[in-house]
Amino acid sequence: MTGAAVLAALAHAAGSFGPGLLAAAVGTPVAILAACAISRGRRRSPALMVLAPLPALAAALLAGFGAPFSYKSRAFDVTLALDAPGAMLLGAAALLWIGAAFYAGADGRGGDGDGRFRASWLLTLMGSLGVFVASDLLTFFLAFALVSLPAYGLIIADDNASRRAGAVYMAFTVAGETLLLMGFVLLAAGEPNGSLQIRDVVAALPGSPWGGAALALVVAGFVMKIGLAPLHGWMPLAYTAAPLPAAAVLSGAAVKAGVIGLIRFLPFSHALPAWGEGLAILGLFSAFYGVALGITQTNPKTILAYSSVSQMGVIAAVAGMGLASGDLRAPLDTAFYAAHHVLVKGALFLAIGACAAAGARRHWLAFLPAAALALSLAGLPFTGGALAKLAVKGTLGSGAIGALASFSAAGTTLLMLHFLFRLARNPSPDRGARTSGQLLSAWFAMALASILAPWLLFPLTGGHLSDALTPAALRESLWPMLPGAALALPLWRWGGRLPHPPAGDIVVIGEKIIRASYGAGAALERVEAGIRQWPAAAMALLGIAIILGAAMATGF
Amino acid sequence: MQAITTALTATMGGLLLALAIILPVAGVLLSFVLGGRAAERIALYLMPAGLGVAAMIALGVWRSGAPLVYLLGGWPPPLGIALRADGFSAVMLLTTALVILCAGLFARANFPTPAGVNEARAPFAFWILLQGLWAALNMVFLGGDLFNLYVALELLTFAAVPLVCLDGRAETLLAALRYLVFALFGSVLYLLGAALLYGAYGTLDIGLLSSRISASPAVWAAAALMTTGLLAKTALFPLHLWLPPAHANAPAAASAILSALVVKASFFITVRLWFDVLPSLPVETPAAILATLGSLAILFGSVLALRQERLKLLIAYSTVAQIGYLFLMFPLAAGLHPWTADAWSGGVLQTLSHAFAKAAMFLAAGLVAETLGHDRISGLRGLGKVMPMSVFVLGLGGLSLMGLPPSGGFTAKWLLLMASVRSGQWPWAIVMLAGGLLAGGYVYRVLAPAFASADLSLKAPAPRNRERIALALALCAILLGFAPSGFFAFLQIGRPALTAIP
Amino acid sequence: MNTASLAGITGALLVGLGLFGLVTNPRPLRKLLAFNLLGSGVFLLFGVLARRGAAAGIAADPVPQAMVITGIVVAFSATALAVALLLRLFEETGRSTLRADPPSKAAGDGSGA
Amino acid sequence: MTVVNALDIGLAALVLALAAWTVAAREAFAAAVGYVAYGLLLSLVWVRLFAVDVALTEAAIGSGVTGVLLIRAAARLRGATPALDEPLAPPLRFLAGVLCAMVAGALAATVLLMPDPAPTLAPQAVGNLPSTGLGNAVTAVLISYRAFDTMLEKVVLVLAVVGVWSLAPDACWGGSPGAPRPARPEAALAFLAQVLPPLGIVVGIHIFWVGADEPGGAFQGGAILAAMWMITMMAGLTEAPPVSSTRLRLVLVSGPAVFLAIGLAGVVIAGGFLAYPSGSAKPLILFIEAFMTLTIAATLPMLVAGPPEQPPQP
Amino acid sequence: MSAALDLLTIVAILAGLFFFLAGTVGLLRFPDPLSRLHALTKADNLGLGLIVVGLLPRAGGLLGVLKLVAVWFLVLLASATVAQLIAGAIRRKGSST
Repeated sequence: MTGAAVLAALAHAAGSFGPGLLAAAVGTPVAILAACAISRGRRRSPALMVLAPLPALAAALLAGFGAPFSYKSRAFDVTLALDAPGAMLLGAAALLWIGAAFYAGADGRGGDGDGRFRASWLLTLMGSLGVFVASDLLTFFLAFALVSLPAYGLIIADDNASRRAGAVYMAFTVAGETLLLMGFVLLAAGEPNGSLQIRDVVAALPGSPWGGAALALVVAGFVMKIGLAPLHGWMPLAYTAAPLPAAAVLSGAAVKAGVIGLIRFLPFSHALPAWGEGLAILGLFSAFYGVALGITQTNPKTILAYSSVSQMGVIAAVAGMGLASGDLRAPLDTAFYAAHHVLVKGALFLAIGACAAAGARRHWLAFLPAAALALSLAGLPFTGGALAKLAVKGTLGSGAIGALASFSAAGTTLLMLHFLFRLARNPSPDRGARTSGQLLSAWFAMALASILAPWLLFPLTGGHLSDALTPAALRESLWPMLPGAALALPLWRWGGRLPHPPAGDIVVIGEKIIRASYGAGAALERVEAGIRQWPAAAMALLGIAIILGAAMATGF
Repeated sequence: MQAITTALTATMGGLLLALAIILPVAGVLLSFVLGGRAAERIALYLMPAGLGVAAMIALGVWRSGAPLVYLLGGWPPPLGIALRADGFSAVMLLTTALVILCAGLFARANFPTPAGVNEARAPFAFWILLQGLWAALNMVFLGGDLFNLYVALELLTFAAVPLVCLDGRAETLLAALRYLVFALFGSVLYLLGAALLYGAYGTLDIGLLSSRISASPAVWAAAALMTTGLLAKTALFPLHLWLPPAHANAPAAASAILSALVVKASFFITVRLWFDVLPSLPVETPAAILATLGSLAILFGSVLALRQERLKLLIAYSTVAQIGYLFLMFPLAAGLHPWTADAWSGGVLQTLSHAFAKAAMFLAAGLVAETLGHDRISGLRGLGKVMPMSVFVLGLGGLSLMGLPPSGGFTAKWLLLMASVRSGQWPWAIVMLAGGLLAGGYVYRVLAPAFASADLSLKAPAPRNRERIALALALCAILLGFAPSGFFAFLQIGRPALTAIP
Repeated sequence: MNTASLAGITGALLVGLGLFGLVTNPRPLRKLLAFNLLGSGVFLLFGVLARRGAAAGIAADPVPQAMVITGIVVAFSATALAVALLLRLFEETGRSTLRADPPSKAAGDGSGA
Repeated sequence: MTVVNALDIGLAALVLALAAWTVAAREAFAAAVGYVAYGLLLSLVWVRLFAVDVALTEAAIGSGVTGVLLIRAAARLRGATPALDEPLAPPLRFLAGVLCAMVAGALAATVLLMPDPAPTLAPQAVGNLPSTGLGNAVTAVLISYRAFDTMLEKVVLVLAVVGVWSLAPDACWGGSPGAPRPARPEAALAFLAQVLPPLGIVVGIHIFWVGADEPGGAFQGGAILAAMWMITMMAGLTEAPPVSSTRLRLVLVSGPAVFLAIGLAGVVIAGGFLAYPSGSAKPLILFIEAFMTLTIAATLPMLVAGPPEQPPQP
Repeated sequence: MSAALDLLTIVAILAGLFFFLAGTVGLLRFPDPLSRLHALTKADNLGLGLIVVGLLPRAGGLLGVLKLVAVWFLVLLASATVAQLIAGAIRRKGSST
């Protein structure tokens, strides 16, 4: 009874405060950025960066546990709305941003003298929160650009590796934006009434003359964002290069822009088996590919990056299977799985710093929660990961794809054990990591949140917590882990003999192609130099006049 | 005939149109006589006044919902000359006034009359030419008579060319000479076309011509010649030989105006020609030819921008590319279809946002060159630390050039892409997208080293106040991305309306 | 063939000759001469059209005549500006050419302001 | 009739031959001289087209003053190194020829195919003459119907002067342009420069004055006055004034300035910019033309003289 | 009377044309610049004078006559000056080589 009363009160609060909170959620980061233009604001910036996601967290709680609400700006054509999947991801992302900002402050970043990091952080944050609440095409695209482009400033530092990572990241990002732009244009053009609401354009998608092209472009754009193999090349490079708090928010929160994109733009109300299964197969390929490449790496950050490639594959498979069967529950399930990944992956990146910072004697204090979280990703019973696997089980179905998806947990287990092994052995490569209470407490807080939050959120997906605790469920989540654990031993022993492809693997090929295209550029330059000679240009002038005249006279 | 003559009567507030031209002309004459410091003061006093006049014209157009018309000397066309301001004219006037004002404020530091002399060469010439340029631009945007537009174009050329070579270096003199001769080539072709139109129809008034025009050899030849002449002045590929050296070597304030406004003037007349004089003819093929040239411009301009080693040359080649986008509007906005209003708005918005973005970028690049003593891109490492605001301006401008939100460039691209999809003209969409990618490349080339943290030696302290001027222009380009729907309705004023949009 | 048609053909040929000179002659001064030739051809065509418009007791339409007068003055000013530029360029470099040097890549210094 | 026709054809052939010579001549100097002869013949063509106003302008400005400008430039450029200017390769020349021929052919065809009867504004221009008080329709177009064009074209002249002056070396600012004269003044030229100007000034003013009703006007009269000034400068009898001279600048802008002022006054007294009150139109127009004549007479020589070349005299 | 005047016109103009022709032939055929100049100025001035004389009866009034004479006078003045200048230039050039 009291639960119902609380819910009613929350729904009421959502109706009255929600819209304002949405605007505040998106506006706060930019307001803080403006405040940092003056020196007093700059001095407080680490604290302000921690506070920036709070309105978003509040909005997420209201919408998640209350009722959906929306906000429409009168001055600009901006509409924001928050529903359950959005709220789930928004809340998780906001939590991670808070924790990571706390960590970054402990790490001495984003302070008075670090304007680049601060501005990039706040803009990325704004986009990262914005994608979950944007409800029209243009706002979504704006938020998507914000979560993607300024992140460049979080990745780069002063070494060649990070510059390369930044360049590759930008290339992928701009290409993805381009695909997405064209996809959105097709979506908008296919909507007969001129509405730009995502809901309307997606509803019109199946009947649109450009539906297929639109879907393909949009999916391609989001797939680039979530880094599915073979479009994953930027991910290992960027996460390896970025400082830990940045890598945490990029891998945890920013990438989910692609996930929310899939959730929002796939027309789940229409079963599209070919599209859905295609996406699912791509996802599963990525799930195993990420593991295969991840176990060859030694840098914990790189391993986590490949784990993201793998995990995003599972998410894509879930979304794809949902689309294949026209499953309207798929968005929420996908969101839940993704929300779990937000917290865990973010926390694991922080763990790298925390372990390095903790002295050898108290190493276990930092390491044990990390181990729990890592195995949670593989679906260890009693962890949030198990809940996540449970949530998406129905959507994945029991066919070949479902089986393969379950089996991917074996790969995840192997990869995570490999990660823990390197984490235990390797001192952090992150120079900035220092012993500090604030740093450790940031890590503990994040770890705690990652473990607890899924249990709070799971009921929202319509599942019962007790379902996760039945022996059958426990067994089902445990068995795929066993082969993974079994494989970990030989990997431990003989892993050194594996080939060591460079981080980002096939991106090397892409870079070669780009370098080869410089030749084409030089050729164009020579042609242009010829055209710029007077006689050529003057004759071109006459030629254009003649062609234009002839075209008009013959009336083609 | 009778009906048309009555339609061409002056409207209320029409005198403002004349005033928009009279102000800078009077400024030129006064400055010429008083010279020296007075020229600067006159220019800087007139610019806000001119901005006010432009704003009042825009308000007038907005209030009446129809073009403003003024008959000079009270003589109605065809015998007399009419000035006319529609939505497009009004926004161009406003943009011109804003950019010129900013460029003027910016240039105060570059062109002061030194203490101790009555007058110095460069400031004297600069402030007079600046006002001449302004007068010519206003004439172009208001002119309703093709011969009057010819005079305006010549005035524009005469004001623009000496600005390029104010510093008197051989390099700039050569650039100016090439610019002048090619522009003259263009204007003589334009004049030839105008002569043919007069011979065939006995008038050069745009409004009268549009109702009289029919398919005839004279019209074909005239359209071809006038368009080509205007393309030469717009520097549409492959007629851009004069642009990169001229725009890259002029003083920063002049570069800003040349790239932002001067090339738009001849483009504006091209638009007038095809959308106001010739729309009753079948124009698909010529429009496709123009757009093809535009596509080539995007390709070549962007790739060449990618390969430049100097910042100002990179920005100048980016202008070559961005001019290409403008011409994609022709096949998309031709005729009366459900998508033409979008395409028109997109084309106009592209014109405006490029004007602001490019002016801002040239000003910022000028400051960088002044502060560092050079503008080699390879020497920009660490710029973000010493001149964060300039880098920010370059970034905002780049955002608009790439067509990323939030910016006028994005909205323009969105509208043009929508139009190309809905009209089934796919190639232009692909060109626009590819152009955006390439633009991303050359913007990255500038910004990436700027973000690096290296120590730069400065020749002069970074001038914050002047950086703010550039920032204001860049913010205008961004703000255009938030243009409300009423703004697009405003752009349609004076355009034939599609009554029933299916 | 009447005078107007003859003058029309003459004007068209003058335009052709002027264009040819403008396109092919490498010397800037010769380009200017060709430009003036081209211009006078255009003006002549204007005059032909004026002559064809003889009416109301006058032998040629006055409006194009006025335009030509304006045009001649403008063309003269253009020539004067171009000649001044050319002479200054000659003083600076000792050569008179319009050849497109590649937009100097090395000369990055002092390009500001 | 056939004799006249034959003469026309001969004239056209001569004009074209001179034009071809101008394009083809090897020496720039010779080409410039050819251009002057060409311009004079062309003004005969204009007479044949019954456009005497244009013929006068073409002879005075198109051929005369432009000719002086070009010949002077050619003389100065004689020392230019021709090494870099290799002529166009023959195939390209041929291509250019074909393109130019296509344009010329299309133009000729277009002009010959123009509609008959030709549209004309002559009746309107003549019909409105009484309200301007003028007799010469061309002057009426220039100063009344299309006054705006004419005023702005004067501004073009001012800008051209600014442009030319802006090419001065900094040290010479405020000084005088190099006078367009040869190194050694010639006695014969000095004699001409003493005899001719009194006559020329009378003729120039006459042409300006009759321009209201007969062929002539500010452009043509001003050009003749300009020629007189140029001759005296060439002969070394007068110096070009320094560019800092306020009097010179006042003269240079007086035409457009008076035009603009009277145009603005028209807003109050005649209900529109550049409108003249009926009744007093003719005196106002003559007033404007007088200043325009003065401006042209000063502007053309200053444009020919080029930028200041001597440092200002203390 | 009028027939006589017409005859005078025809004869004078024809004679004038002859001198022009002679001058032109001289310009084209004479070997050196000075003699070319000589042929041109002498013959052309005389030719123009004859043409002016031929046109006098048709001038239609004293003002017309005066204008024609003024034209001849101006041309004489100009060609005399120009011939001087050219000859001077030729001499300087000749002496310098």
